[in-house]
Order: sequence, then C-alpha cells, then structure tokens
Amino acid sequence: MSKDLHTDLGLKEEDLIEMYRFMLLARFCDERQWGLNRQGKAPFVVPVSGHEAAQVGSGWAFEKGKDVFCPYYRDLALMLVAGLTPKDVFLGLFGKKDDPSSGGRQMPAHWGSKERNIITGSSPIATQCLHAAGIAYSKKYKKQDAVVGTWFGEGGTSEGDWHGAMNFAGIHKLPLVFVCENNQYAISVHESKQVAGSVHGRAAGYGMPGALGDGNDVLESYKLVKEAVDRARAGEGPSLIELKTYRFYSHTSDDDDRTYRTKEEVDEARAKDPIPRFEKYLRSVDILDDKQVAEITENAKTQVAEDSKEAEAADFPDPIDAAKHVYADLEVE
Amino acid sequence: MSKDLHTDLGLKEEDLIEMYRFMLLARFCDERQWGLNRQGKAPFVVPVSGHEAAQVGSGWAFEKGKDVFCPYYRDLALMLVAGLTPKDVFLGLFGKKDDPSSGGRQMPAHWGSKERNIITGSSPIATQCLHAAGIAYSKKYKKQDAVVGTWFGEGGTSEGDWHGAMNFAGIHKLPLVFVCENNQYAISVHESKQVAGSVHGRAAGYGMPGALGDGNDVLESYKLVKEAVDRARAGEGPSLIELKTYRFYSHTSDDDDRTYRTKEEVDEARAKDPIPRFEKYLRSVDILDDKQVAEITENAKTQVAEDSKEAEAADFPDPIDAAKHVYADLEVE
Amino acid sequence: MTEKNVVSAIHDTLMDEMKRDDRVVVLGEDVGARGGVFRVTMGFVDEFGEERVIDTPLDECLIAGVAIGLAIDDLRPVAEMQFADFIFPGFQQIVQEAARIRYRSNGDFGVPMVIRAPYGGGVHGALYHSQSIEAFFAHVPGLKVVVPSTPYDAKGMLIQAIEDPDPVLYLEHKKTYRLIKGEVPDERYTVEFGKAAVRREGNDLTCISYGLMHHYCVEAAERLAKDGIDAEVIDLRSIYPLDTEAILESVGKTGKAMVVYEDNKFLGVGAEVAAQISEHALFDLDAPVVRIGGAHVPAMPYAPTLEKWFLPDVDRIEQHMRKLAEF
Amino acid sequence: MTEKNVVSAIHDTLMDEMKRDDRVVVLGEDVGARGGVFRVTMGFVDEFGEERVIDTPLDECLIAGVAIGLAIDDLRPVAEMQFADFIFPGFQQIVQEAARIRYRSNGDFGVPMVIRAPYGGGVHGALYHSQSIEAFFAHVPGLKVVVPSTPYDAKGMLIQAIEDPDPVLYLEHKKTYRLIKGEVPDERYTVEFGKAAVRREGNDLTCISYGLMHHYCVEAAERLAKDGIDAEVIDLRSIYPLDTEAILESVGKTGKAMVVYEDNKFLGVGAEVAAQISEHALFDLDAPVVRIGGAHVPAMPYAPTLEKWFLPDVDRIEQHMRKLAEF
Ligand SMILES: Cc1ncc(C[n+]2csc(CCOP(=O)(O)OP(=O)(O)O)c2C)c(N)n1
Ligand SMILES: Cc1ncc(C[n+]2csc(CCOP(=O)(O)OP(=O)(O)O)c2C)c(N)n1
Ligand SMILES: [Mg+2]
Ligand SMILES: [Mg+2]
Repeated sequence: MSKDLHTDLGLKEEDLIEMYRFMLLARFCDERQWGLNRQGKAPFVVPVSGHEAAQVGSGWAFEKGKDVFCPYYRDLALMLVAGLTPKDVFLGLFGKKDDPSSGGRQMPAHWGSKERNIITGSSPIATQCLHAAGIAYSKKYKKQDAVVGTWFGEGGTSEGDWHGAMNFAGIHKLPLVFVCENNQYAISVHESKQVAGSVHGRAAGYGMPGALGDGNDVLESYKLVKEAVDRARAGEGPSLIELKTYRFYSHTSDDDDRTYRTKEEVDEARAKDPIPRFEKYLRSVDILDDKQVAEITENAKTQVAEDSKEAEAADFPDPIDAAKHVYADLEVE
Repeated sequence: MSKDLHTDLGLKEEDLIEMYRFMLLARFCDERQWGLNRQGKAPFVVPVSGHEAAQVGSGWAFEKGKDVFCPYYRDLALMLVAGLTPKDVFLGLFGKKDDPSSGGRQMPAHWGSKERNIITGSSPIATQCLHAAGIAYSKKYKKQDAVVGTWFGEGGTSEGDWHGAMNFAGIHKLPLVFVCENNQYAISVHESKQVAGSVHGRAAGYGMPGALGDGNDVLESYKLVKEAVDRARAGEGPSLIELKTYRFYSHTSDDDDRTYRTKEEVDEARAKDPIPRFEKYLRSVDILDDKQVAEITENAKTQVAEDSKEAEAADFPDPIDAAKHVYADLEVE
Repeated sequence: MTEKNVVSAIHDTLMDEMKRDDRVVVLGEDVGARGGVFRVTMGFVDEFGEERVIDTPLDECLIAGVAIGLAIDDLRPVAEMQFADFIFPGFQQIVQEAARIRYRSNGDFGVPMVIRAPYGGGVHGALYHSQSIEAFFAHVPGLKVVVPSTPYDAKGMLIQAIEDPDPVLYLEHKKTYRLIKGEVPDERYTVEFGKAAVRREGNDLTCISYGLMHHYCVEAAERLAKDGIDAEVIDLRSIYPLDTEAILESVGKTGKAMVVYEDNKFLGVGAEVAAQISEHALFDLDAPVVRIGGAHVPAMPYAPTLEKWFLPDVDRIEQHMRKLAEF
Repeated sequence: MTEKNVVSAIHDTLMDEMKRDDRVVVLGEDVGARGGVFRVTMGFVDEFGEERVIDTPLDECLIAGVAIGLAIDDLRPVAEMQFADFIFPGFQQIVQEAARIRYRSNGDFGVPMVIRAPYGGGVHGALYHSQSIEAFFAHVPGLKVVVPSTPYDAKGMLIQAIEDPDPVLYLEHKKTYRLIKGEVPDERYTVEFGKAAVRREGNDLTCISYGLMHHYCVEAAERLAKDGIDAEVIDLRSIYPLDTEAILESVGKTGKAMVVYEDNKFLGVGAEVAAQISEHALFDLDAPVVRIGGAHVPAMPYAPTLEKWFLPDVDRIEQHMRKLAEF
C-alpha cells in the first residue's frame, strides 16, 4: 500500500470513513430536499452540494462538545459533523415544531443548537463573525480551552462585520478560526466584482496567518484548518483559511444560476466533485472497497429517506406559539 | 548650494514657500483658537498642530479646481491648501452665518465647500471614504480628469465604511487616494488596540499599492501622495498612503490627553515638530533666510489675528434659518 | 395604456428613465447579469452596460455610501437593497449622511438618490425576508419615504423619486409585485409625493393604510358594502410627507378612523396617523381610533401556521371594520 | 443615602456591579485609560484591568456584535456607545441580532447585554452630538429601552438592566449628567421596567415626558401651580415596555394630555403615547392631545441662535400647558 496522506495528519481509518459518510449524508440530504422542492413539499431549499469537502474537512478539525461553531446557511455538511441529524435538517426544511434550530421560526438552513455549541444564525450576512469574536474573547477571558470557528462565503468578507471581527481577533489574538468557503459567486456576483485583492491575502493586513486551500480536497481542507485550530488552542491567535470550491446548484431554490454562469463552467466544476475524489483516495489506500462503498451509500440513503419522512409527518408549531420567546420575562400581544 | 531634495519632486521655490506659509497659517490658527477657547469665546476646538506636514504635503499633490477633497475634522491645514481662508476657519469656529462649511450649523472643523470641491463632512467617522469612492466612480464614468482624495485617522480604518471604500476602489480601479494621518491615537485608544497588523499593510489585501511615510516630513508626504495621485490620474487605480505623525494637543478642547499619554511622550513628539524641520530644510537650500522667515511669520500672524477678529464680529444665523434646507422643495415646521 | 403588474411597471419605468437620462445608474447586489432577485433590472446590463448597472459587493453600507457619492457628483443613482431587511448596514449612511447633507451644508450640497427596497411579508420569508422598515426612515428629517401600491403609482412615483432633489426611500411590497395588476399609461407622468389616494369613498368609517394592507382593506370594505356599510379607504402612498389633510378631511366626514399596517404596531406608522387625528380631529371622532398592526414579535416566522398568526388578513380587517362601524 | 448627580450615580453603580459579579465587563471607545469621554468608567481599568474594561476599535458594529458574543457565552457585557448619535453602524447587530436571537432560536439562546448611550441636546453638540434615538429602538420587538432621568432611577434601572435576561438600551441624557442631583440609597436596589413615575400630582392636565424634558415639564408645572393650575407630571422612565396603565389612569383623571419630547416629533415616542390615548381614553378627553416635539429638522444646529430655536424649553412648555389648561 502506497504511503498515505492522512496518517501524518493524525487521521485514523475510522475518521476517514466517518468523514466520507458525512459527505455522502450531506449530498443525499441535498438531493432529497431538491426532490421535495420539486414536489412542492419544501418551498425553500439552500443547497450544499460541492461544499462537502470544505465543510467536513474544516469541521473535523474542531473538538465537538468543547469548541464552538458559528456557521452560515450553506453549512449543511458542517452541521452534520457538529451533531445535527438529517432528521433535524428536514424538520427545519419543513418548518416543524421540533426543528432544533428555531422550532420552525426561521427559514431552512438557519442553524442553531445550544447543546451542540452551534450558535444561532440569521439571514444578514457575516453577522456571525462578530459573535464568534465575542465568544472567543469570552473563552479567553474565562481561560476555557475552547476554539471558535466561523464560516462564511467570500461574499461575506465584504461586510463591515467581517472587517471588525478580523480586526478584533487580530488585536486580541483570539482563539478563532475564520473559514471562507469561496465558491466564487455571491448569488450571481462573481468574486472579481466582490473581492479586491484576495480573501486569504487580507489576513496579513490584520496581523494573522492566512492560507489558500483546495476546498474540494477534504484532506487539505482538514490540514489547513487543523493547523489553524492548533495555533488557536496554543494561544497563538486567529487565522484565516480560504477554501476554494464551487456550488453545484443554484444559490437557493429561488435562484436560477443559468442567468449568470454557463453550463460548461458548472460541468467543469462538477467534474471536480469532492466526493468521488475522496472515495478514489480511500480506495487507493485500501480503506474502502466496492462492498463497503455500496454499504455506506445504502445506509446513508436509507437514513435520509426515513428521516425526511419522519420530519414530513411531524407537527407544525401551534399558531399561538408565535407569541412566545420575544422576551424571557414579558408577555406580548 | 547642496543638491536639494525638492527639484526631483517637481517642486519650485514658490511652491515650497507657499507650503511653508500654509503650515504656519494652520499652526497660528490653531494657537489662536485655543486662546479663544481659554477666553471662553470658542466652546469647541479641534486642533491640527503636529499634522501640518502630512496635510500640506498630501494636499499639495492634488490639483485645485479639478480634484476633489473628502477630508475629516482634523484637516485644518489641508483645508487652507484647498482654498478655505483663516477667516472661513474662524467663522466656522464661532458658528457664524457666513461659515462656508455649514452656515454655523455644524460644529467647528466640519468642512465643506462645493465651489472648492471640498465635500461636506459629518462627525460619524469614515463615512466620507465611501462618498469619495462614489465620486471617484462618477469621475471615471464621466471620463473626467479628476482624482479624489480622502483623509482619515488610523481610527477611521476600523469602520466598515473604510473597508467598503477600499474594496470598491480596488475592484473598480478608481482614481482615488486614501491618506491616513496616523497619529497613533484615536482620542485615548492607542494604535495597538485599534489596528491589527498595520494600516499600510492592508493595501495589498485590497489589491492596491500601500506605503508608509514620515508624516512629519512635508516633502516625503508630498512625494508619496503625489506618486499615488499620478497613478490615479493615469488610470492605474487607487493607493493607500499612511503618514505617521502626532497630535500635539488633546483630541479636542473636550479632551484631556494627560489621562492617556505621558508628558515625556508628547515632548518627544514635539521635538519632531514638522514646521521648524521644514524651515531648517528651506534654510539649508537657501530658499529662506532670517529676514524672509520673520516676514512670512509676521504676515501669517497678522492675517490670523485680523481674520479671527472679523469672524468674531460677524453675525450669527437668524434663528428662523434653522428651518431652511431640510428639503429643497418642502417647508417644515 | 397597458396592463401591468407592479414589478413590470417598476422594471419598465426604470428602463425608460435610464434611456432618457444617462445620469441615472443602478447599483446593488445581483442587479447585473441576474437582473435583480426580483427581476426589476432584468436585461439592464445588456442594454446599458456594466458601468451603469453596477453589481456591488455584498455591503449595504457601501451601496448607500457610494450612491451618496454618485449623487453628490450629479449622477442620479437608483440603489437597490436586495431585501428591505438588509438595509441596516447602510443605516448610518442613509440616516446620518444622505438625510442630513443638504441641511448640514446649509443647502450647498444635495443628494438626489433613490433607494429601492422590496419589503413586507406574506411570502414565506420568515424573520429576515418579511420586514417592514418605513417607520425607521419616515422618522428621519431629510428623507422622503413612499410606498406605491399600484402599478400606476409605481411608475409615477418612481419617476418622481428619480427627479426628486432629495433622497427618497421607495418601498415595494414583495407580495404586490405579481399580485396587483392595473392599467399603466404609456406616456411619462409623475405622482406627487404627500398626496394620499381615496380609493373608495364612504361615509361610515375611514380606513387608512398603504402597501399590501391597502388592498386587503379595499377587499374588506367591499364585503361590508354588501351589507350597506360604506367604508372610505385611503391609500397613503407617501409616508413622509404625510397627507394629513386628506386624513382629517375623511375623518371629519366619517367620524371613525382605523389604521392598518403590517409593521410592528408599537411606534409604527399607525402611531403617527392616530396621533395626528387625536391632535387635530378629536371632536370629529365618534369612536376611538383603531390601530391594526403586527404583533410585538420580531417579524413573521416561517412555519405557515405561525406566519398566518402574524399577518393581518382580510378577515381580521373585516371584523374590526364591522366592530368600528357598529360602534 | 448620598447625594449624587446622574453621571456619578451611573459610575458608582457600574463599579459596584463589576465588583459583585466578574461576568460583568465593559467595552467601548475610550472606556479604558480615558475612563470614557463622560467619565462613567473613570478608574475602572485600574480596578478591573484591561481584560474587563475593553477599549475597542472605532467600530460600533464591532462593539455591538462582540457584546452579543460575550452575552451568548454568559458574560454580562455593558457596552458604551460614546454618543447615541454614533450607534448606527451597530444598528443591524442590535436590531437584527441582539433583539431577535431569543425569538429566532425558539428560546434556546438569550442575549443579556446592556448598551449605554449618552444622548440628547442642549449641550452645543450640533447635529451629531445631540440626537435622540429612542424611537428607532423602542419600535423593535426584543429590545427594552429605558431612560432614567434621576440619580435614583439611574442606579436602580442600571442594576435592573444588567440583571435583565434580554438586551436593554439604557439611555443617559447628557445634559442631566451634572445638572440633576438627588439622594441615592447606598444599598443595592432595582427599579422595575415598565413603571412610569408620577413626579407631581395634579387634576388639571397630564404632562407626559422623559429624560431632560421631564425636568423642564416639572419646572413649567411649578410655574402654573403658582396660578392654581395643577398639572400631573409623569416621567415615563421606560419607553418599552411602556406604562400605558399609568398614562390612561392619569388622563382619565385630568381629561387633558400633553406629551413632551425633544426627539423629532414625527413618529417619535409622543406619537405612540398619543395613539394609545386615542385608542383607549378617547372619551376621557376634554381637549385634543398636545404633542411638543423637535421640529422636522436633522437635530439641533451648532450656532446658539439655532440651537435655542430647536430645543423645547421651559417657557415653551409652560405656554402650551397654560393653553391646554384653559382649553
Ligand atoms: C446583509 C445581507 N445582504 C444581502 C443578503 C442577500 N444574500 C443572501 S446570500 C447572498 C450571497 C452570499 O454569497 P457568499 O457570501 O459568497 O456565500 P455563498 O452563498 O456563495 O455560499 C446574498 C447577497 C443577505 N442575506 N444579507
Ligand atoms: C462613528 C463614530 N464613532 C465615534 C466617534 C467619536 N470620535 C470622534 S473622533 C474619534 C477618534 C478618531 O481617531 P482617528 O480616526 O485616529 O483620528 P484622529 O482624531 O486621531 O485624527 C472618536 C472615537 C465618532 N465621531 N463617530
Ligand atoms: Mg460565494
Ligand atoms: Mg488618530
């Protein structure tokens, strides 16, 4: 067996298989939600396909139960790594009562779960970056061993919130890792109209390390983010990791990407699909064979199918619940 | 006569004498307004002392009547270069009817004058940077030969407005020069708590040239900004020039700098006073002698004294004028 | 005359204005190739080029601030906020800069800019794609805030906004985009700001609203008419300037007033309307003023059950109308 | 009991709270060595160190967003906006994040943070150091907005704000800082939000206000008293929650109501107060509701002649009181 790439990264066989499984789960959740959207059962869908390696690779670098996740709406695969189940994903998709993120209050893909250290997110872009900075400051203040990660697209770097978070993290050497999932588009706006210079190139200006990696390579994504997490944990401050990837589908089910990018471009990107690529690697190092691949795939598919059915059957919130939780101690009409 | 530094910069003797005169005028305006403040005649004063070289040097690089100035409150010396008179400065200081910036509506040092291409400024920090970006875009759109300059302190770089302006200018290669007057303090907050990394170090991340210069050296300030203005005029896009300097007095007459910096530090900075330093140079290249220095000084002092007296004697706005100019076409009560 | 819906009226008008005057430029997120997420600038980039149809970075502070600069340099920017809910990073530039530049410069500078913002609920947009923002901005001197609710007004008020020497926030209710159709004259015309429209005459009560709610109010009024109750229905169209005269005249006639708005009730536009009635028409009133507004919760949630709970609908409006009529 | 002015009451209370609970941290511009531009955190950095007294970069978006993060991680941040006029870069973080986090997470997360903001005019601060901001934020569900006007309330309401599980905007009128003195108990106590204070009882009319204007109203009422006219003067103290009960009870007694505020009149707090009276107390009224607010201009200008024109003063309030009493 040829010298592998993962041992030096401290990744064991079980890790790799789990990572692979999460990537498949995410992909199948995505395909399922599009199917439900076509059937008119899911009015709004935010796709993840194409980002699985960047998300699973970066997410795997953090310690569950200890570290903190400040994700954005694209992060379905990351959320599975962080502890949400496909069923949770579908409960959110349908806006059901038991949706752990918001009890059906927010649009799908607005993640949150206190017990899983997933900080509730909103729609306004990049606001989570400052929450991450505040939480990281608090962890440092309390001398807690915890690293905070925040994820965003390259479009998110344009907002003042991102600038402020980078600046504050740099000044206070916070245990914070900025992960940019650069898929080259903010809805229809190409990176060239979004980012002067480059995302990773901005790190130096804030006095922190920056790196650019192949977001379609789950191992490289893991490697770069793990190094950043280790630095953060060692008290060496924040880092900015830019992972280049691509979004296979439209921005959301409300979008039509044919208005701004060519089929050729999309096909070319799909040819770099991170999942087959990782599978190929796992086969090359004899971690997976046909039988195992078939088995993992089958199980993932069934779980997604069952979870989405259960979620679909679940209850909607009671109308009157809409008045709850505006304040902890005030009733409102 | 020893080989001089200014000829290569394209500066003639008259230029240098004018620059020197403006620096003196600014300094004397400042000393005068502090005097008036102590006498209780000027409730609010924004000092410039220490910044004269950075402002006159950078301002001199622009073409009056053609280029556009987006300054901030510290820019008294820059405004004299741009065409405001000491009398205008004092009309603003007293809040008089004929104050060209605002007719006595704004606090002192909130500059503006359409005929002089000085864009009206406000108190909220860094907002002018985006106006500068918009104006620069408009000039490019109209194919007008005009360069826009915007000035701000290092504290101003923390706001999202600055980030957005840098990004937009970089993306569209705008004819815009960002001039940072870095005096190391934002009121009491030291640069080390304000700026992660460095100001000029941020330029690269936005795909534009950045430079750091000695803001107490009027010729170096001119040189760096002139190069940036030339690039902008040639269609080569924006630049960020950081000029290190120091503020001799408190932030404003409402501040007390003894709470956050030592007398030693201030004395050390005053020892690097840009005015005697420039005077020394002008003597060394035989452009000025005792007689001329005395004469220029004398004239500047008298002008400031007379202008401030006239301004003091001028009328306040009529109370009822306060209702004017809310809208161009609506009366308000 | 051509029949159009609200969104096509806006699209066509903006296109015509850009053809007329090359000082008019549009900027915003996805206004280029994408033609805007609601298709308002569909085809613009092909027609006018990327320089005049500016796809901006994802930063509303930038959009507002750059638009101010363009306007100061005598262009006529029409900035798009992709959703009204996302205007807030630009709040300072709009409220502290655009609104105050004429005043603070003693009339030396002006900011002839338009900010278009799709707003409002009933579109399954949940907390962050359903908000109403008019109250924040109508409170700010120096701004004009208008809310056309018909294709006819959409055209006339957009042209008025572009011609206006001062900053105008032009609000478009997302649900009216395709729902509301009407005849639109082919020639160019303007609709003056500060003039409400009495869409339905009646003597029994006055119902004041704007945007989507206005259409619901008309529907509710038609139901009452079947039972011989005649409600006068006023579409404010312009929040600032507000047509106090039209409100008082109608209330003077009917003696009963209700205000309907989907924004949060507390300190929403209905508060100002009710306050002005209580100041200037108190003795005309035969019944307390009725305010129907959104509950004091942060905009409508996503789940259909919850969204329905939040948004005033025709039934709820009808019930209140009947109660008020019977008072 | 110790006599203090408003600013020292705030300073001492905040210092005590930080000594009591090391989850309380302060952040803002110049809160460290400078002790705040109004000296509220004077001496704090020596007492608690730079980690707990955070001099932030010049970015209110950062201040608000970081404070939210601190609160989510169970600290008790007290953020200072150097001037209320400069809060707007943080508008989105406050309105879209802090205010909605509990709601959007279905109660899973909370944001126990306090934002202190010195506001108001009459201090030669011109357009950008004189503004009132309460109307913007009181309109937003999820936020509480309070305006103590006495040293006693400043202490009790600051402690209440720090203990509050939800975000509180705590507004301090700059002119009251040193102008208003009063006895402050040395022991710890809280003042409940949503309870107005009737500072002066009277039967002839009800005068509702808050902040600096409240003190002017009391002064005007004392002048009327000399002529046997008894005005009841209410200090709202809390804008949201608003003490509707106290307002209605008083108006029910006097039959005449006026609201005085220095913020721009249109859609200011007085609009909501007048609206609630017109909804719930119409038939108690013997006279139209009177609103005295700032003119529709962008905050007060700098020149003394212009500033005086803008700000309601005791004389103007007195005149309106007399007119209303005589109605
Ligand atoms: C403040 C704000 N402005 C605009 C939007 C609308 N919007 C939602 S996603 C998006 C594009 C984000 O692109 P990027 O950050 O690159 O992430 P990606 O979707 O590509 O993963 C935009 C403009 C928003 N949600 N918030
Ligand atoms: C948005 C905003 N926040 C806060 C302030 C208060 N303030 C006025 S000047 C200043 C410091 C600015 O420092 P810097 O940008 O370095 O310029 P300098 O005064 O040092 O020349 C601050 C915090 C303001 N004017 N605007
Ligand atoms: Mg992207
Ligand atoms: Mg500085």
